[in-house]
Amino acid sequence: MLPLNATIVKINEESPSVRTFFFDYQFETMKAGQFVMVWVRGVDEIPMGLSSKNSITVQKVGEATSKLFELKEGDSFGLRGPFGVGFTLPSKGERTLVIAGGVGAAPLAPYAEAARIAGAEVYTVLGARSADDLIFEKRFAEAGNVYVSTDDGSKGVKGFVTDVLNDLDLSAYDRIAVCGPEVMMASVFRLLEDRKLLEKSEFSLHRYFKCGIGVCGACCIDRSGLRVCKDGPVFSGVQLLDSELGKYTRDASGRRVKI
Amino acid sequence: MLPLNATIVKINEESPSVRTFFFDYQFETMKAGQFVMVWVRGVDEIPMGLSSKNSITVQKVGEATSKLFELKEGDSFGLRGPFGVGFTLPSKGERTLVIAGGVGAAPLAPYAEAARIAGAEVYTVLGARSADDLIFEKRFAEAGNVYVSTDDGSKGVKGFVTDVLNDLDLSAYDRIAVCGPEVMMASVFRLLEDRKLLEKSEFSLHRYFKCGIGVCGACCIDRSGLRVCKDGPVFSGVQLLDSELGKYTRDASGRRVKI
Amino acid sequence: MYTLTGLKLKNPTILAAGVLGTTGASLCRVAREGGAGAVVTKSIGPAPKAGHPNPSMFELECGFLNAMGLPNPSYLGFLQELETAKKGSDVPVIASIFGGSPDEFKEVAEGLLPGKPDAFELNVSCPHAEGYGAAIGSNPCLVEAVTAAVKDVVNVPVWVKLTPNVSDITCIGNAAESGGADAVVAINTVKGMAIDIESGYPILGNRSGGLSGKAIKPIAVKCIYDLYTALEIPVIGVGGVSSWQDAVEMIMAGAAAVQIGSAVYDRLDIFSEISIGIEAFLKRKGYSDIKGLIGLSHEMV
Amino acid sequence: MYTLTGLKLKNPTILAAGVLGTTGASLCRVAREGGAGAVVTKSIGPAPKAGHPNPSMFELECGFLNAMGLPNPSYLGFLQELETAKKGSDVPVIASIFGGSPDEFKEVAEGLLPGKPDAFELNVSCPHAEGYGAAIGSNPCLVEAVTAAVKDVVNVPVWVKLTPNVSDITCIGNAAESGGADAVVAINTVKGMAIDIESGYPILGNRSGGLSGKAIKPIAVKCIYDLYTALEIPVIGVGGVSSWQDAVEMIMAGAAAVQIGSAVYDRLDIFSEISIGIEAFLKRKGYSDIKGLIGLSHEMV
Ligand SMILES: Cc1cc2nc3c(=O)[nH]c(=O)nc-3n(C[C@H](O)[C@H](O)[C@H](O)COP(=O)(O)OP(=O)(O)OC[C@H]3O[C@@H](n4cnc5c(N)ncnc54)[C@H](O)[C@@H]3O)c2cc1C
Ligand SMILES: Cc1cc2nc3c(=O)[nH]c(=O)nc-3n(C[C@H](O)[C@H](O)[C@H](O)COP(=O)(O)OP(=O)(O)OC[C@H]3O[C@@H](n4cnc5c(N)ncnc54)[C@H](O)[C@@H]3O)c2cc1C
Ligand SMILES: Cc1cc2nc3c(=O)[nH]c(=O)nc-3n(C[C@H](O)[C@H](O)[C@H](O)COP(=O)(O)O)c2cc1C
Ligand SMILES: Cc1cc2nc3c(=O)[nH]c(=O)nc-3n(C[C@H](O)[C@H](O)[C@H](O)COP(=O)(O)O)c2cc1C
Ligand code: FES
Ligand code: FES
Repeated sequence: MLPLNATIVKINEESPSVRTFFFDYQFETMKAGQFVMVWVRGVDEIPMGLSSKNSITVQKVGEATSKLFELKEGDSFGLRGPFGVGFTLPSKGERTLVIAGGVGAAPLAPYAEAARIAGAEVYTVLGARSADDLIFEKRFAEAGNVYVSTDDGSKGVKGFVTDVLNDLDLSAYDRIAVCGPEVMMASVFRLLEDRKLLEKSEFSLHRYFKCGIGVCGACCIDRSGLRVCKDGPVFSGVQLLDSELGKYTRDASGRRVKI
Repeated sequence: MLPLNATIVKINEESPSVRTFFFDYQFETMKAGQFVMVWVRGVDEIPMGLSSKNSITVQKVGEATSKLFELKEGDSFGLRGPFGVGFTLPSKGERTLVIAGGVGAAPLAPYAEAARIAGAEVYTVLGARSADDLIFEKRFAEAGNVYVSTDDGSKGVKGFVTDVLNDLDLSAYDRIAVCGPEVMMASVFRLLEDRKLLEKSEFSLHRYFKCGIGVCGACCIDRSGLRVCKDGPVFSGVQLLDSELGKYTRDASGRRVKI
Repeated sequence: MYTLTGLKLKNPTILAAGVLGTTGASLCRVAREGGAGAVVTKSIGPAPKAGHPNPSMFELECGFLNAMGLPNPSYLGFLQELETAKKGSDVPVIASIFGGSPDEFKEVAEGLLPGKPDAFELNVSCPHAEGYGAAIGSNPCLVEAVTAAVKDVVNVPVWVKLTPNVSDITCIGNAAESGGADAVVAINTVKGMAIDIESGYPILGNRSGGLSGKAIKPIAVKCIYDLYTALEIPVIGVGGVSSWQDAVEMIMAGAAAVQIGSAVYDRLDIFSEISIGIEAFLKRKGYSDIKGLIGLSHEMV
Repeated sequence: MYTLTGLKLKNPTILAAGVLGTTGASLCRVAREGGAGAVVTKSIGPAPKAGHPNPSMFELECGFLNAMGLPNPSYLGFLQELETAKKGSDVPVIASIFGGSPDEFKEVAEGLLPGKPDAFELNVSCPHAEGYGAAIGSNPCLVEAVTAAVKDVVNVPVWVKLTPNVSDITCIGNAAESGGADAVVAINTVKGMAIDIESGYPILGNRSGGLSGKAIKPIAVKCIYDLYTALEIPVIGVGGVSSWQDAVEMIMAGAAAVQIGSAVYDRLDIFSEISIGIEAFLKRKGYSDIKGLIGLSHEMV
C-alpha cells in the first residue's frame, strides 16, 4: 500500500517526553500490538505501535520523533499499516497480566481495553522512571487493577516492574503480555523462564525496520531468523528462547550492537 | 486476460466448408453474439463468434481457418474472451425474427435457443448457397419456425434471404437479429430502413480485429467511430444509420477496401 | 483552456498515439464523447504496413503487452482520416509519424501537411518495429537529426516521443531539444514479452513487444522526473495513467500534460473523468491552474 | 537435485539478493522453512553502509518500489553471518557482493572467502546507489573488468547480475561472459519512482528506486529470452516470479533457474510451493527434468 495521508486532529501530552497524536483515519481492523510506519515527510519513516484505532503515542528520542513533536493539529504525516502480528486476545474469564514499561504502554493500553471487552480480568504492572512518566495509567485502571512501579519511587513501588512481579503469584495468570525497553523485557523474560511461564507470555520486540513488510530482512532476529516486522513484533516467550533478546540488536547497516 | 488453453473434445462437420469445434472450457457467462479470439499458435489469432458455451463454428477461408481444419480431437488452441456486446434477449412472449446467412448462423443459433428459453416466439430465415451449406437448421427448427432460402434453390426458396423477407409481414416482429455476409446484411438493412423497422433490429458486424479489446482502434467504423470489437460486434440498426456498412471495410493496414 | 507548445488544449489529457487513432471518426469520438483535450493519431509512415500477425495485444495481470508493428495506411491513405479528424473534433489533432531516416520523416510530415495537423509527434520509440522507432530513438545523433529534419519543413510544434529502453533517457531528451523539439513525450512502451506455458509459444505474433498500462507508471514517473530536471522544453507524460491521481502524480513529477493510452480499455470517457478529477484536486488544494503543480515534487526536499 | 554452474541445488528456486539476506539465521530459515534450492545473501561491500533513509520500500498497485541503498555491515561484519548461513542451511549459499571498482570487488570477494561461499554473485545492477551497481553495470568494459577481477581471486563460480536499465542487455551479458562469468542473473530492479500527491513528496527516502514484483515480469522474460540467444553461459531468471507458472514461463524463455525476491511478502514457503508446482508440470507434460523446458519457447516458431 502507498502511505495514506493522516491529518492530526488532536494531540495529548501524556508525559514530558510522550505525546499521543490522534488522526483522521480509523484502522478498523487493528489488533493491539500491530504497528504502522509513520512517514515524517522529508525526514524518515519509523515504526510506531497503534495506541488506538486512530492514534500513535510517541516518545521523543531523535530526529523523526522530534520532528513529529513540532507538528500541530491540522498538520499531516503518511501512514502505512497496520502491519505485523498483535497480542493474542484472552478468552472470557481468563486472567491477563499486562506488563508495560515506559512508552511500551502504547500498544498495551488498547490491548488491556480489548481484553476487558473480551471479558477477561485484566491486571497491569505499569513501570516508568518517575510518576510524571507513567503513561495511560487511567486507561489501564479502567480496564482492571494496576500496580505501579517507578525507578525513583515517586509513585507506587520504588524500583522496576520486576520488583512488582516478584511479589505476585504469576502462575495465577492465563496470559502475560509484555512491552517496554529491551533491558526490562529481558529481565521479565528471565523471570518467566525461571518460573516456567514462558508459554503463557508474549513480548513485543523492537528492531530496526526498513521495509516494515517482511521483505528486506533488516529486522530478523537470531537464532530463529524470524522477522520482527512480519512474524512479530509480538512473539510468544517460547519463540524467543535462545534468541538475541537482551543481548544485541542490529543497526541500520546490519551490524550487531550490544544491548 | 492471457489466452486460456482449450482442448478440442469433438469436431462436427456442419457443411463441406464449416466445422464446429467443441472444447473443454465453458464460457458460462457468454451472451449470444459475443466472440472469442482464437489463437492458432504459430499462425494467427482470429475472432470467432461463440456458437455455444463451449464451441466455435468455423468456415474455412484462409490460413488460420485452414490450420484449424487440420486440428483433431485432443489438439488445442488458445482462447481469449468472451468479448464484445451480444444480441439483446427478447422478453417473454415477444416475437423474434432471426436472419442468418451462411456461417452467420454461428452466433445466431445460441441466440435463437436463448430467446426460446426466455419465452419468446422464434422465427428464423436461414439462407445459404445450397442445401449442403445450410448450418444449424435443426437447432433453429427446435427453437421455432424456420424459412429456408438457397441461392441455387436446392432447398427452400430459390434466392436470397431478402426474397423470403419480402413475403413476410416484418412489422409483426418485436425484434430482428441479423448476421451474415456484409452484402446480405446491407440488403436487409436497406429493406428494414425502408420499412422503418431499424429500431427493432440488431446486426452483428465483421471488421478486421487486432487487439479485440477496444484499445488499438483497428476495427472502428465510420462515421460513428464505434469499435466493432468492444461497442459491438452487435449494433442496433439505428447505430448503423449513415455508416460504412455495405460500402467499405478496412484491411490490416487501415486502408479502405470497397465491399 | 490550457496552452501547451502554443496549442490550445481543452484540458491537459491527451489521447496517446496508436490507441483508437486509426480513423478520423474514432479520433473525433475520443475528443467529443471521451472528453480528451487533444488527440494524437496512430503513427503514420511512408508506405502502407499491415503490422505484425496477431495476437498483437492482450491484457496481463498488470498492464498490457502489444506488438502492433506500426500498421498504417501510409500518409497518402491517412490524409482523408486526418481531414475528418480535424473537421469533426473540437480539439488539436497531433499527427504521430515515423520513418527509417530523417528523409523519410520529412517525407511523411510534408505528406500530411495538407491535412493541417496542429502538431507532429515523432515516434522514435516504438520497441518492436525493426529499423524504426526505438532503433532510432536510442541513438542521440539520429534523434537530433530526425527532429531537425522535421522542424525544417513544418511550422507547427514538433513533439518527440522517447523510449524508456535506454540507459539514460535524458541524453535522448537533450538530443531532441538540440534538434529543435518543442516538447518531449515520455514514455513509449517498455520492452517485454510473455510466453504461453501450455504450448511454449511466445504469445505475441511478433514474439516480443511493449509493456503498457499500470505496470509501467513508476517507470514513466521516474523518466518524467529526470527529463524535467534535464530539459528546458515541456515534458508530456504518458505510461500507465488510469486515474486522476496518476495524472496528478505525473504532473508533480514534471509533466505539462498527460497522455492516456491503454486505460481506454476500461472506459472511453476516462479523459473527462481525469480532467474533472484534476480540477477538483486543484480546487481543494487552492491552486488556480495546473501550472502550480508541474514539477512540484522537485521542490519537496 | 539439480546442478547449476557446478552447484548442487535442492531445486531450481533461489532466494534473490537483498531479500531476507542480511543475517545468517534469516538465510537458514529461507532455506529450511521456505524450501529454497539455494540462497543469495544481501549485497555486501567494502565498508559498513546504513543505506538510504526510510521509506525504503513499499507496495504499489502492481509490484514494489525500493531504495534500500545497499545497507550492509561490510564483509568484515558479514563474515560471521555467512558462516552461520553455511552451517545452518542445507543448500548452496551465494555471496552477493558490490564495489565501486574492480579492486573493491576483489577486496570484498577475498574478504568473504574464509566464510566459504559456494559462489559469488556480482551486483553490477542496483539502480539507486551512486557509483555502485548499475553505474558499473551499464558499461560493458567495467563489467568485463569486474568479472575478470573476481574470477582471478576465487575458485568458485561467479554469477553476474545484470540491470535491465540499458539499451541492450545482451551487450552487457556478453561482457560478463568475456570476463569469465559462469552465469548471468537477470534482472535487477527497473528504475522507478512514486510521488505522494497529498504532499508532493517523492515517497522513497532516496526519491527514486527500483521496481520489482509482478510489474516487471514481462520485462524480465524479454531480457532472459534475449540473453539466452546471445550467451553460451546459463541465464538465471529473476523479476516478478510469484507462482510456478511464472517460473515455468521464465524457464521456457531460457532461465536455467529462477530467483524469487519480492514474493516472499506473501509467504515464505513460496520456494517449496513453486518447486512442487514445477515438478507437477514436468510430470503432466512428460518431461524427466527441467532441462527439457529451458529455452523451449525458442523452438516454437
Ligand atoms: C514495532 C515497533 C513499535 C514501536 N512503537 C513505538 C511507540 O508506540 N512509541 C514510540 O515512541 N516508539 C515506538 N517504537 C520505537 C520508534 O520506532 C523509535 O523510537 C523511532 O524510530 C525513533 O526515531 P527517531 O528518528 O526519532 O530516532 P533516531 O535518532 O533516528 O534513532 C533513535 C533510535 O530509534 C530507533 N529507530 C530509529 N529508526 C528506526 C526504525 N526505522 N525502526 C526501528 N527503530 C528505529 C533506533 O533504536 C535508534 O537507535 C516502536 C518500534 C518498533 C519496532
Ligand atoms: C466478431 C466476428 C465474429 C466472427 N465469427 C465467425 C464465426 O463464427 N465463424 C467464422 O467462420 N468466421 C467468423 N468470423 C470471421 C473470421 O474471423 C475470419 O473468417 C477469419 O479471421 C479468417 O482467417 P484466415 O486466416 O483463415 O483468413 P485470411 O486468409 O487471413 O483472411 C481472409 C479474410 O478473413 C478476414 N480476417 C482475417 N483475419 C482477420 C481478423 N484478425 N479479424 C477479422 N477478420 C479477419 C478478412 O476479411 C480477410 O480478408 C468472425 C469475424 C468477426 C469480426
Ligand atoms: C495498442 C497500442 C498501440 C500503440 N501504438 C503506438 C504508436 O503507433 N505510436 C506511438 O508512438 N506509441 C504507440 N503506443 C504507445 C502509447 O502511445 C503509449 O506510449 C504507451 O502505451 C504507454 O501509455 P499507456 O500505459 O497509457 O498505454 C501504442 C500503445 C498501445 C497499447
Ligand atoms: C528490498 C529489496 C532489496 C534488494 N537488494 C538487492 C541487493 O542487495 N542486491 C541485488 O543484487 N539485488 C537486490 N534486489 C533486487 C532483487 O534481488 C531482484 O533482482 C528484484 O527484486 C527482482 O525480483 P523480484 O521481482 O522477485 O523481487 C533487492 C530487491 C528488493 C525488493
Ligand atoms: S523491516 Fe524489512 S523485513 Fe522487517
Ligand atoms: S480490434 Fe482493437 S479496437 Fe477493436
